[in-house]
Amino acid sequence: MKKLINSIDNVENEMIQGLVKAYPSYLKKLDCGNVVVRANKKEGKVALISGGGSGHEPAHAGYVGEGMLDAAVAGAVFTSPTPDQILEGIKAIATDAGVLMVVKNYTGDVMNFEMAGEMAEEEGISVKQVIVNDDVAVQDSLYTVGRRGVAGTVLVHKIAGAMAETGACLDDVQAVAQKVIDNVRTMGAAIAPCTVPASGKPGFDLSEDEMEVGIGIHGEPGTHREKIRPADEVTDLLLDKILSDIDYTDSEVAVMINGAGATPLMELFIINNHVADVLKEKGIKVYETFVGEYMTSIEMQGFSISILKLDDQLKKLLSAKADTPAFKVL
Amino acid sequence: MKKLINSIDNVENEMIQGLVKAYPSYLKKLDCGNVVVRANKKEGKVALISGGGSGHEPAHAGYVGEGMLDAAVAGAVFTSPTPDQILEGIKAIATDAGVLMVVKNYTGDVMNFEMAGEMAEEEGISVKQVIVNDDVAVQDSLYTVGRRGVAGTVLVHKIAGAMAETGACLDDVQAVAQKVIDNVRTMGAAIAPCTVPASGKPGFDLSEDEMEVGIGIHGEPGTHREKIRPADEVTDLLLDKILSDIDYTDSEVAVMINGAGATPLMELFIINNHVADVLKEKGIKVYETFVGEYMTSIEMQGFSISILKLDDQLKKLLSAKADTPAFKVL
Amino acid sequence: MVDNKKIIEILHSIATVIEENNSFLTELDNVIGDGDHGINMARGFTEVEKKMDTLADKDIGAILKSVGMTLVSTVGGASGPLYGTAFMKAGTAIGAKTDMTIDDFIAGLNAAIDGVKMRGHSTTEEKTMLDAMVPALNAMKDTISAGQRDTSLVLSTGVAAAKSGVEHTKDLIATKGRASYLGERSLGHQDPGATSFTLILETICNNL
Amino acid sequence: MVDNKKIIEILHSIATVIEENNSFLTELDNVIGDGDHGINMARGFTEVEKKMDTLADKDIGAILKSVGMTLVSTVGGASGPLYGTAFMKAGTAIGAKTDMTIDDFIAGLNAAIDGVKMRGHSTTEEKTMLDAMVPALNAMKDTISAGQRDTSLVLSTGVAAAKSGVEHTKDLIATKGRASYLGERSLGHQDPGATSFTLILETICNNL
Ligand SMILES: Nc1ncnc2c1ncn2[C@@H]1O[C@H](COP(=O)(O)OP(=O)(O)O)[C@@H](O)[C@H]1O
Ligand SMILES: Nc1ncnc2c1ncn2[C@@H]1O[C@H](COP(=O)(O)OP(=O)(O)O)[C@@H](O)[C@H]1O
Ligand SMILES: [Mg+2]
Ligand SMILES: [Mg+2]
Ligand SMILES: [Mg+2]
Ligand SMILES: [Mg+2]
Repeated sequence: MKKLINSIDNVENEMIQGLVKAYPSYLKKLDCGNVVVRANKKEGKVALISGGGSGHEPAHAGYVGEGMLDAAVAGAVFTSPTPDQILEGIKAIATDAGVLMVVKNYTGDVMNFEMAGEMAEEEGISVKQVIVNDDVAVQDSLYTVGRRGVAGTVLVHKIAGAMAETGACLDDVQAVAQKVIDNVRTMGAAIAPCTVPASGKPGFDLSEDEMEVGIGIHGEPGTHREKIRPADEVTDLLLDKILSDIDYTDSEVAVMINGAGATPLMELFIINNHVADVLKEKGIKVYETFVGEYMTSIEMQGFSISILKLDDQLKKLLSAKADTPAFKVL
Repeated sequence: MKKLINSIDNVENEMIQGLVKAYPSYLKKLDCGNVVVRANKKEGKVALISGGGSGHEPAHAGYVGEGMLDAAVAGAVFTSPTPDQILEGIKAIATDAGVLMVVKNYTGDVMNFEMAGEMAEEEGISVKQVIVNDDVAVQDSLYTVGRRGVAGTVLVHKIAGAMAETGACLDDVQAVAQKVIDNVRTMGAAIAPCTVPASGKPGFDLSEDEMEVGIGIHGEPGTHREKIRPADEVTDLLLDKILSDIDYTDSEVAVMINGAGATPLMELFIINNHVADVLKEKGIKVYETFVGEYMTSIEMQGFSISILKLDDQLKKLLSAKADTPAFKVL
Repeated sequence: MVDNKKIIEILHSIATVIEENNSFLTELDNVIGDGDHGINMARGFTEVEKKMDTLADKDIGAILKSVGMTLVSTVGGASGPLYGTAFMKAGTAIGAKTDMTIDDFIAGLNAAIDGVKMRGHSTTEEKTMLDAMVPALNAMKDTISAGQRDTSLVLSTGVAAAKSGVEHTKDLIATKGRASYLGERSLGHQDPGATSFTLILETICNNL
Repeated sequence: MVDNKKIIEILHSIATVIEENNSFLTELDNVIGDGDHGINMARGFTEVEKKMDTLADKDIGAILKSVGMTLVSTVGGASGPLYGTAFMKAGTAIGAKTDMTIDDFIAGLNAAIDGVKMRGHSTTEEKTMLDAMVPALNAMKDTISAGQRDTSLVLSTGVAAAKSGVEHTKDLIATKGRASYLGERSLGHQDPGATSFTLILETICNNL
């Protein structure tokens, strides 16, 4: 394991401190652990909290700020934060308008946020949640835990955050967050694994000519493994699955080409070149594109494509002002 | 070589097209090659052009937009663009106020931009240039080509771009660009190399426990090679060199922690955690910090630290509005 | 069966065993999960170790509840709330006793299982820790019904059943937890959580 | 010495040799530069090849100027403007002839060297292509001064001198180009540009 870190035990802590020190006008860290809140609490609006394991930077703490989140809770690398941490975050940001928890659909995250939500409700804070499950690589069925929450989560933050900023009530913010979830689908692929510092070993092995299709953001296996192919063909593989999951015909969409951490922007742009062509050919109109690192997997080499189907409300909220360290809309 | 690309010959071309397709409201590509200009030409101000070899994304095309560049010219990977390409860019953006070329100090870049400038002057366009040379890893002396231009170039774009946007004349824009150059110093280190697609082989070799200190953004060797150390110690190595090159005592600074392409944000934040502490201890006040990928080296694993000494003018221009795909200030 | 002093001793042993099996459990989780189960459990039990001195004089219920709370607030992931809830529910079931019988133990495990099912919305045959816990509980109940009340012997039938439960998880397609994303690709691999539970039960058995 | 048909033939051979030495030159540049010299030169001469048909009837000066312009607009990097300027200046010096003598060749190389020095703000002993070009020119002039005018023979003394020039670059600390960033670490390695010039001169010599 070759990493620019100090000690394995302090990775999460030093990272969060380094982030807050970089953006003190945006962010503040609570004393109780790796909980990041806005430097200036905004009253009179629904407060948004999200979080999950560390290792997905800039998610989620990079999205704390005007027009997006009010708090982000960072667990150990790839491990959901604990209920007491989440509860501290909720208490720090709670307003009379209530708190919305944006949770990625992993058993651990769901259970820990659920416990925190129960504890907050006991303290008289009204808390609602949405569960993001945009990863079409895994099957959604009544008999499984359903799809994973991946990069689409960032679009939920953006749009629900913008809605909250308008002063909308908790039910309405929850509803629009759920609308994003219902309309966004994502799939990824990886050509090289990442290494959780505490484990010291790559999360999976791929030989020099292999890729994992449908990879999860923690390196979880996807739909299958096959020989690596030209970027356009890999892109087609993912797009096919995404576009056949919801009917995008004639719709306007937002596109996110997300880098897994070690994939150069050069490759992400090459991928977008093909995504843009395919969507155009299919008559799907791209309203907005985001290319970059939004929901990473430490230093995994790979990418994901997210496509969000938009209506007028979502378009307006997507284009609303956002001012956070990692996501800005002027 | 494991990369998400299609054909080696089309890397630069597909990348630039993918970029322009992602941000059509910001960018337009000229027909004559990989030259990117603002979607809407801005008249009545000094026009800024920069460029260089590809492989440094989002530099430079990602910085084309309001408050920064008017054009960016992309050569082959790690190879300066040619004079005719640069000339097309100059002609596309030239206004009566003239054109400033922001050139990184590499023999190739300097000569190609120089030739383009001469050609543009012959066509009656007034052109000036600045040469960015912020890399303290290499010696600056009368008998060498001097220091390399690296991540500090982005701060030159930002500040000179903001100055141009105020309507300042060519001499004044050139002067403030030069002021940034005189006051910014950078140094980097790498723990793993990158591979130029056309070469197919890593640009250098490092054993599992080695790092290259003072690495160039094309993988050029730095000051020396040694055993990898904890992040804080690597950071100290670089900071020592930077801080002893200009007198930063009691000054306010901007800090840029730049990822080389494959270094996870997690590690960049850990590095900033220490940079912030050291500067604080030395009484140097951080006015603004930028952590992310600004001037990459394809998928190199490493980072650089840039420190720009500010005065009131530079502070104001640094904080001025910028709206480009890769750099936004609200 | 055991008093509160012994409980503390057993918890120390569990912490040691978890630490020793950190890589093993992580390795198992690498295959069908995200490669952190050992790390998570070790992080939790290291914290439990640190709190142990302050618990020495407490009753068994209080000790177990405190262990549960520590696990909830330090483990994270799926196993944190699950093991945390399990220990807390067991503590509540056993109550303010300083000495417990094999029946108390059975009642505690029963409550722990209910807690895991409730928190995890899960049941057996889903390739989770329940596939070791439930067979272990049933085997011990059967042993007791058959008239055996020697704690070591009862426990050892539980351990044996947990171990076959772990083996059985190899034949199951996961439908809960992270391994469920794998679908059929989860076949052939044993569940990390079922494995860690079995290690814990075995440690209890060995320390009686 | 050679007519414009022969020049075209020689340029084809140069293009082939450059392509054959693409990896070799790139490898040399990897050590003390950025690992693209062979790639750059090959990209340029591939374009030159493409334009060759349209040049067949032109005079030697026009052919060389066109090659120079093609190199300037396709090679990029440091070698693009330098080799481009070199060919353009040589073309200007030789002028609108369809046949050239050894004196024309010497005049052309002389102008090329001046062009490189002007464009590169460089001179000999800086570990660049000039450290092969200048010794080659001097050796050929000496041979001619000594009364030899057989073109093959004159050229071969130039090639020999260029080759020792390349060897000599190993003893030089680079002060121009990318290798200069290395300071003393550039010692012991031969300069890619000096090497590519020598390959070109050798190809001309072999094709006479
Ligand atoms: N819904 C559930 N019910 C019961 N046990 C579960 C459930 N989900 C996961 N588990 C158990 O948790 C274990 C994984 O724990 P761990 O790796 O620590 O957490 P995570 O999956 O969040 O990384 C699985 O091996 C399984 O035994
Ligand atoms: N100022 C200069 N004068 C003469 N030759 C130079 C100069 N700078 C560089 N060169 C030559 O250019 C060669 C490098 O060319 P190349 O690798 O194609 O360009 P780059 O250095 O831009 O990548 C060097 O080996 C050297 O011979
Ligand atoms: Mg986990
Ligand atoms: Mg080059
Ligand atoms: Mg796990
Ligand atoms: Mg080179």
